[in-house]
Amino acid sequence: MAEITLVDAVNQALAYAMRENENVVLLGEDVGVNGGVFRATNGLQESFGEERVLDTPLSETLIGGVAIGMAAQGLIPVAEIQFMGFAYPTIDQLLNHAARIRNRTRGRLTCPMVLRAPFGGGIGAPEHHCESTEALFAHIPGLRVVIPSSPERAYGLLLAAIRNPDPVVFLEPKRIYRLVKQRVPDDGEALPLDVCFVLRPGDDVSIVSWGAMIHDVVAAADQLALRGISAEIIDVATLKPLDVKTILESVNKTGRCVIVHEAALSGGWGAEIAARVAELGLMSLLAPVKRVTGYDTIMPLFRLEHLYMPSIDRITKAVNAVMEFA
Amino acid sequence: MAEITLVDAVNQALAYAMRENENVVLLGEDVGVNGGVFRATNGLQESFGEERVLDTPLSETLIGGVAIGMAAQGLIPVAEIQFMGFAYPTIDQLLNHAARIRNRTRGRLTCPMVLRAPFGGGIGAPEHHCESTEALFAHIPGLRVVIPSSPERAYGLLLAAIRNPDPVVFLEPKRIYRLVKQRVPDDGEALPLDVCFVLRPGDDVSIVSWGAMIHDVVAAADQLALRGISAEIIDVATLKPLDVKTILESVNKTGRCVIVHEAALSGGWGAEIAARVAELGLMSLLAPVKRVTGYDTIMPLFRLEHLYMPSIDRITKAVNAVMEFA
Amino acid sequence: MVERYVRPDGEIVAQFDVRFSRFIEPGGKVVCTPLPPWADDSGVLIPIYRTMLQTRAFDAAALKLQRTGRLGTYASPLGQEAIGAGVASAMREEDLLVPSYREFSAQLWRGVTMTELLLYWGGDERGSDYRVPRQDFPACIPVASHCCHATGAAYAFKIRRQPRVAVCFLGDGATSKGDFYESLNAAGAWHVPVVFVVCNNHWAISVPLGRQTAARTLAQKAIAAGVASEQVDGNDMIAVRAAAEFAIENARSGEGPRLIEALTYRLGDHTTADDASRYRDASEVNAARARDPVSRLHDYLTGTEAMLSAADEETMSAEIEQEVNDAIEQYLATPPQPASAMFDHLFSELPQSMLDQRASAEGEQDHG
Amino acid sequence: MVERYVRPDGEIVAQFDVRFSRFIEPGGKVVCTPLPPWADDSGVLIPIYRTMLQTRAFDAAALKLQRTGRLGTYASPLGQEAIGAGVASAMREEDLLVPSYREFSAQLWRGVTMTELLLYWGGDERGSDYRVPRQDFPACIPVASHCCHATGAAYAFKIRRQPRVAVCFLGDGATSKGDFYESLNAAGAWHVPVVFVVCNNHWAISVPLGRQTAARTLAQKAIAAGVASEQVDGNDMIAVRAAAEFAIENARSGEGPRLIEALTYRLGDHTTADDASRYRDASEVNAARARDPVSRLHDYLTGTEAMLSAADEETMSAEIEQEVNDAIEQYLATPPQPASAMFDHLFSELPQSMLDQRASAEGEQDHG
Ligand SMILES: Cc1ncc(C[n+]2csc(CCOP(=O)(O)OP(=O)(O)O)c2C)c(N)n1
Ligand SMILES: Cc1ncc(C[n+]2csc(CCOP(=O)(O)OP(=O)(O)O)c2C)c(N)n1
Ligand SMILES: [Mg+2]
Ligand SMILES: [Mg+2]
Repeated sequence: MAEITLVDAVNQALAYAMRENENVVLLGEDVGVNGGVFRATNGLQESFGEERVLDTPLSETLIGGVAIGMAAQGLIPVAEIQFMGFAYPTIDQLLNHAARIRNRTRGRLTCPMVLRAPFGGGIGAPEHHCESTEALFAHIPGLRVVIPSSPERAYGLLLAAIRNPDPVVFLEPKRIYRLVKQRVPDDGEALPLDVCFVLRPGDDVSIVSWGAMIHDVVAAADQLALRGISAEIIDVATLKPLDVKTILESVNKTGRCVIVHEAALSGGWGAEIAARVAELGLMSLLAPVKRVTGYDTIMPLFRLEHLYMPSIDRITKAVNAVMEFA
Repeated sequence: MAEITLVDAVNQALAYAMRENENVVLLGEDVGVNGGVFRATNGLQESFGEERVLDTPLSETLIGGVAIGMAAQGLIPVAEIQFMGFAYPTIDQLLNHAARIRNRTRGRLTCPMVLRAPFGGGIGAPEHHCESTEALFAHIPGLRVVIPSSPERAYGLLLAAIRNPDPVVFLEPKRIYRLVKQRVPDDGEALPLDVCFVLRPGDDVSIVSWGAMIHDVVAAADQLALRGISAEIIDVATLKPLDVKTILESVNKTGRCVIVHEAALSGGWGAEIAARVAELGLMSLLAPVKRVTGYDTIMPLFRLEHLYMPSIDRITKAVNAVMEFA
Repeated sequence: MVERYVRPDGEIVAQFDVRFSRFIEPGGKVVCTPLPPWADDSGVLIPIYRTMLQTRAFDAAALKLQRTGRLGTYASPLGQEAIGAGVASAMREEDLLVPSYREFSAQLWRGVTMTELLLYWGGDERGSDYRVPRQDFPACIPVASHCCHATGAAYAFKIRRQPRVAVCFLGDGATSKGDFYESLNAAGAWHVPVVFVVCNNHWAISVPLGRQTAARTLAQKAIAAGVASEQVDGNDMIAVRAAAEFAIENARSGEGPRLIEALTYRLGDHTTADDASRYRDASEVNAARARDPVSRLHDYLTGTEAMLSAADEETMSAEIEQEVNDAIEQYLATPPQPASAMFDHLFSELPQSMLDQRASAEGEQDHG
Repeated sequence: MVERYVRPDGEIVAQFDVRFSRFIEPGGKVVCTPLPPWADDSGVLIPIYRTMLQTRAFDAAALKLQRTGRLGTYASPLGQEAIGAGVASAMREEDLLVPSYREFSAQLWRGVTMTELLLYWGGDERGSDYRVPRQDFPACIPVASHCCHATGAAYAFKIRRQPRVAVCFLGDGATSKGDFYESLNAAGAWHVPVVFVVCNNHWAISVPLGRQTAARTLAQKAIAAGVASEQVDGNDMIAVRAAAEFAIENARSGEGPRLIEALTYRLGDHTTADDASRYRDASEVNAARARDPVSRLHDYLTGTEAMLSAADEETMSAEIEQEVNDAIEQYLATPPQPASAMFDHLFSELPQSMLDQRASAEGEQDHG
């Protein structure tokens, strides 16, 4: 079995889901013959036809909205937004309709849709192409927000998202679309939603992160290990609903918590995690909960991007700070 | 001097700003002859003419977007969105343009606009009319988010927002639009943005809140006082940028912190405050930081609204819990 | 300065007409023929007329409930009853209604009960759990956002080869919204079976049509999307139904989407939270009353063809009154849902991590 | 079943034409007269032609920089140079350009420098801090979102009684977006001086126009908003400039907004991140090359009127080459901004509460 990239794993999961269930349809800008600007839907129109792999007009509100109409009719639309910076017009549809149609009709109508979008910086793309605004989606009641950190995780979580009977926002860390390769058996095995994964066990500090940053966290943990600091790494994976239990168990053990995300600090999803730890894990904390994040500034154009995004150096410094706290 | 309501104070501030600066223009749905659905712009079209008080077509994306074009030309648009549930289409314009035009042009173009919208539940309005989604706006770098809790505060903060050379989202707690009356001298005195107000000093617990909930917090504090618990009440007022200092000073003194907001728990702005306290005030905490908030559910239609919104009872219970924590 | 240059006109590369139709004028007189084949069929017309009367009776009752504090903010359909009833009567059961918040006559025709409508406007989610029609969308509050849903559902009909049509109602103000336009444009590009019905009542709360758009008609909005359209007298049920029948059957047979602009007038306040006297003249409203759709159909039915007797109408009114009273009674007798209801339909299954929130809500209600 | 009923046609209540104009066909031949008065004025035409050549030379250089890793993702204007140059040359200095990301020829005409353009596409905010024109908007990336800004700025011109016009460029794909429609509709309702120029290059990345909309022309999109519009051959600079002049001066004199659809073709890939061979035939591209706007104007200028000699053109090309080389040099020599630059223009004044964030960013850069 060949090793595949994260974006290939997305493609593989989409193909599996489409074979498995004829109700699954893909839609978005350039998802058809072009296979998506990142090639996540490569070859799928050829395999499944133009009706099931639909190029939409250039209209993001529409993409979010028609998916709801399709889903209410029992289709399972998997909609692609080309870059997260263009996904904001869908918030209206997600918040006012997708996330609540089940509730407001007492279960009569449902919305089994997935909204996929690449997010995050670090690829030298133009402005509006590099932000991490997952917190905007994760705050919305009734939505699930899922972010994979590896090919394996992408395959299993995306299958789970598609099979889930409720709306899921699935954000793909495009910086690592082609960074690592893994063997990912095309066996249709989904991963559980609603749980955080302990990626590496450790004793001294819990580092909580998701998406592309996981790779920098692992690199930081490797450096820390050389200096005798044992970091437990938690890949949040499903941001909402948040599996607080796994995080708390880890912090109870290590007594220290560092949260790492690319998104701006204030109101980032790290705030929620820190707040939960502060409420439910306070007594096990040996040091303050630290967040290593983007600044509360506009993500700069790509010449300065590397200074905005949390670096391995910033992560290790934060860990040192909590280790040395007394 | 007559006492006026919060919505009257908004009107008074708008009128003052329009007299003071001919660049100030108002726009929105029904803001003209109708004076806004809550009458916040009552009489202003009569006083200042149709060009400065502009009824827009029914298009919220447009309202957010044209304000940017106006502001880049040196006007000071104060745009009204009729209910916060209809403000989501403006997020695209606020995030991708309003909040960053100064930065991306290195100060060449600026965006001195204000986006006003009523928010919150408790008035028996239809669905989509009652949510509190301030966190969606507060997460956006480059935006200020301001919420008044009284007529006085509304007048002074709105004037400050209008005079501020950068974009401000000004959210008005409609449940208390007409709840209390105060004397509010029409003297053009603005209140500072970027600071939290200590509304009532206390020793045992810091209760941090904003908007309409402040009134329930005060009621709760009154009850607690009868039982000998002295609560310090902080009216956050400017959610972003957050004046962490004032909050930390309070928590350093009291050792306990309860945050109260109507918005859903997860990813609400209370998470950011709790995270800051957990990072910077950990060592002074005698008990976990508690949040009393709406649930992570859809705000129910109005028959059940009262069970969704934090009640005085839930607030006092949370305070009791942190007081009894050991 | 040179003499003013006049550019050559350029070649005409596309041409468009907007057409208007009306069959029955106020007073019930026929002004256009041939009438549709069902226009002398009381078996077709009386049930529609009945739905219009039901709607009017329901409206009066709802306004009274609201004024006495037993209903929330409520949007009256007064004066617009012909559009919903006419269009819905041209739909099949298996078609899909995607209504805005004022389409009571369409909803009642399709089987939504008055009790359900009262529950919804009375702040209870159960009001949108229609026993029939199970697949219809609930009333949409964020104006025009539901247009996308209609196009999306129609796309599902198309690729499943179902001979079904989605029918979406919206107002004149709603046509200013981008999602309306995006939905119409996609419907055109995808050639899906959806019909948009614009109820042009000339006001969007306080904003008159002339401030909403420079377009002379709302039918012409469809030209931008390459979608066929027409304008009808929305207070003439016969014209409405004829246009709807044409549009719906066209769509069903694969001819693509269509837009109908139905001219009408909002006789009441925008909602019970509104006071229309602040922004429009009584004279305009009075003039509009003369074009009332219910009396127009009444006059037609009781006119030359004599399809409806006074006695029949009296019986019908009595039945409707009883229906309304029963609905009110049932509505008022419906106990509120428990606090846990907030959690019951949030997801297909409540995540473990939210069990404590549900418990807290239940606890508060018990001890509250 | 009854015999198929044919509804009466209905009365025509509105009619619309879409007109197309072209003056010069490929090869430089005049196909329509009278030509605009400036069509034989080399003082007008040569500077425009020069800007088109500049744009093309800049484009070639930028593509080379990108391929060698010295520029970010970049969007080539190849084949569309006549539109920006033609329209911008009809604007006054005090008018306002609100461009999309492909309007280099318009920006160069108005004084944006090649160095600034390179800086922007090279990932440096200083590229949007134009020395001139100070008020023009920077390139807009989220498609169509800038249409609102143009309408808003035009509103400011109107209420300040400034005889200025906002000119907004967008693509064919962008016309599918709701914000385009909302902006056009409001411009019509408010009667403000804004001109929308739709560069219809027939592709939105991989999506051909026929999948974008069922509308036969994009000019007809304006009918929905009650706004006047027309279609021109966008590869014929004379036709573009004539239409732009008319629209802009109309708007300036209070006649309201107008939309111009300029037909052109994207000869290159969508951006350097795109591979157009995946979705379109080389034959289509080759056919489009024959309609190239630069050679068409060249042929016209060197034709019967002989407004441009080979020697003049050679000098011009040499100057432009020098200009491009200077710009590249200046661009490559520009050191990056310090980390603190992220904070410098976030607000007019950085809030106290963010000083620690700035310090941290500066600290990291120092020790990083
Ligand atoms: C997106 C959105 N913005 C604002 C509102 C508030 N609002 C409710 S109805 C209405 C006017 C709608 O006018 P129209 O579309 O003509 O429908 P009508 O009420 O006349 O039937 C407005 C502005 C809303 N419901 N949705
Ligand atoms: C709102 C938005 N959605 C998606 C994109 C990604 N994208 C960039 S250009 C483009 C196609 C634009 O086509 P068109 O408007 O025809 O302009 P052209 O590139 O052909 O000049 C797309 C989809 C974007 N920039 N903005
Ligand atoms: Mg209306
Ligand atoms: Mg294009």
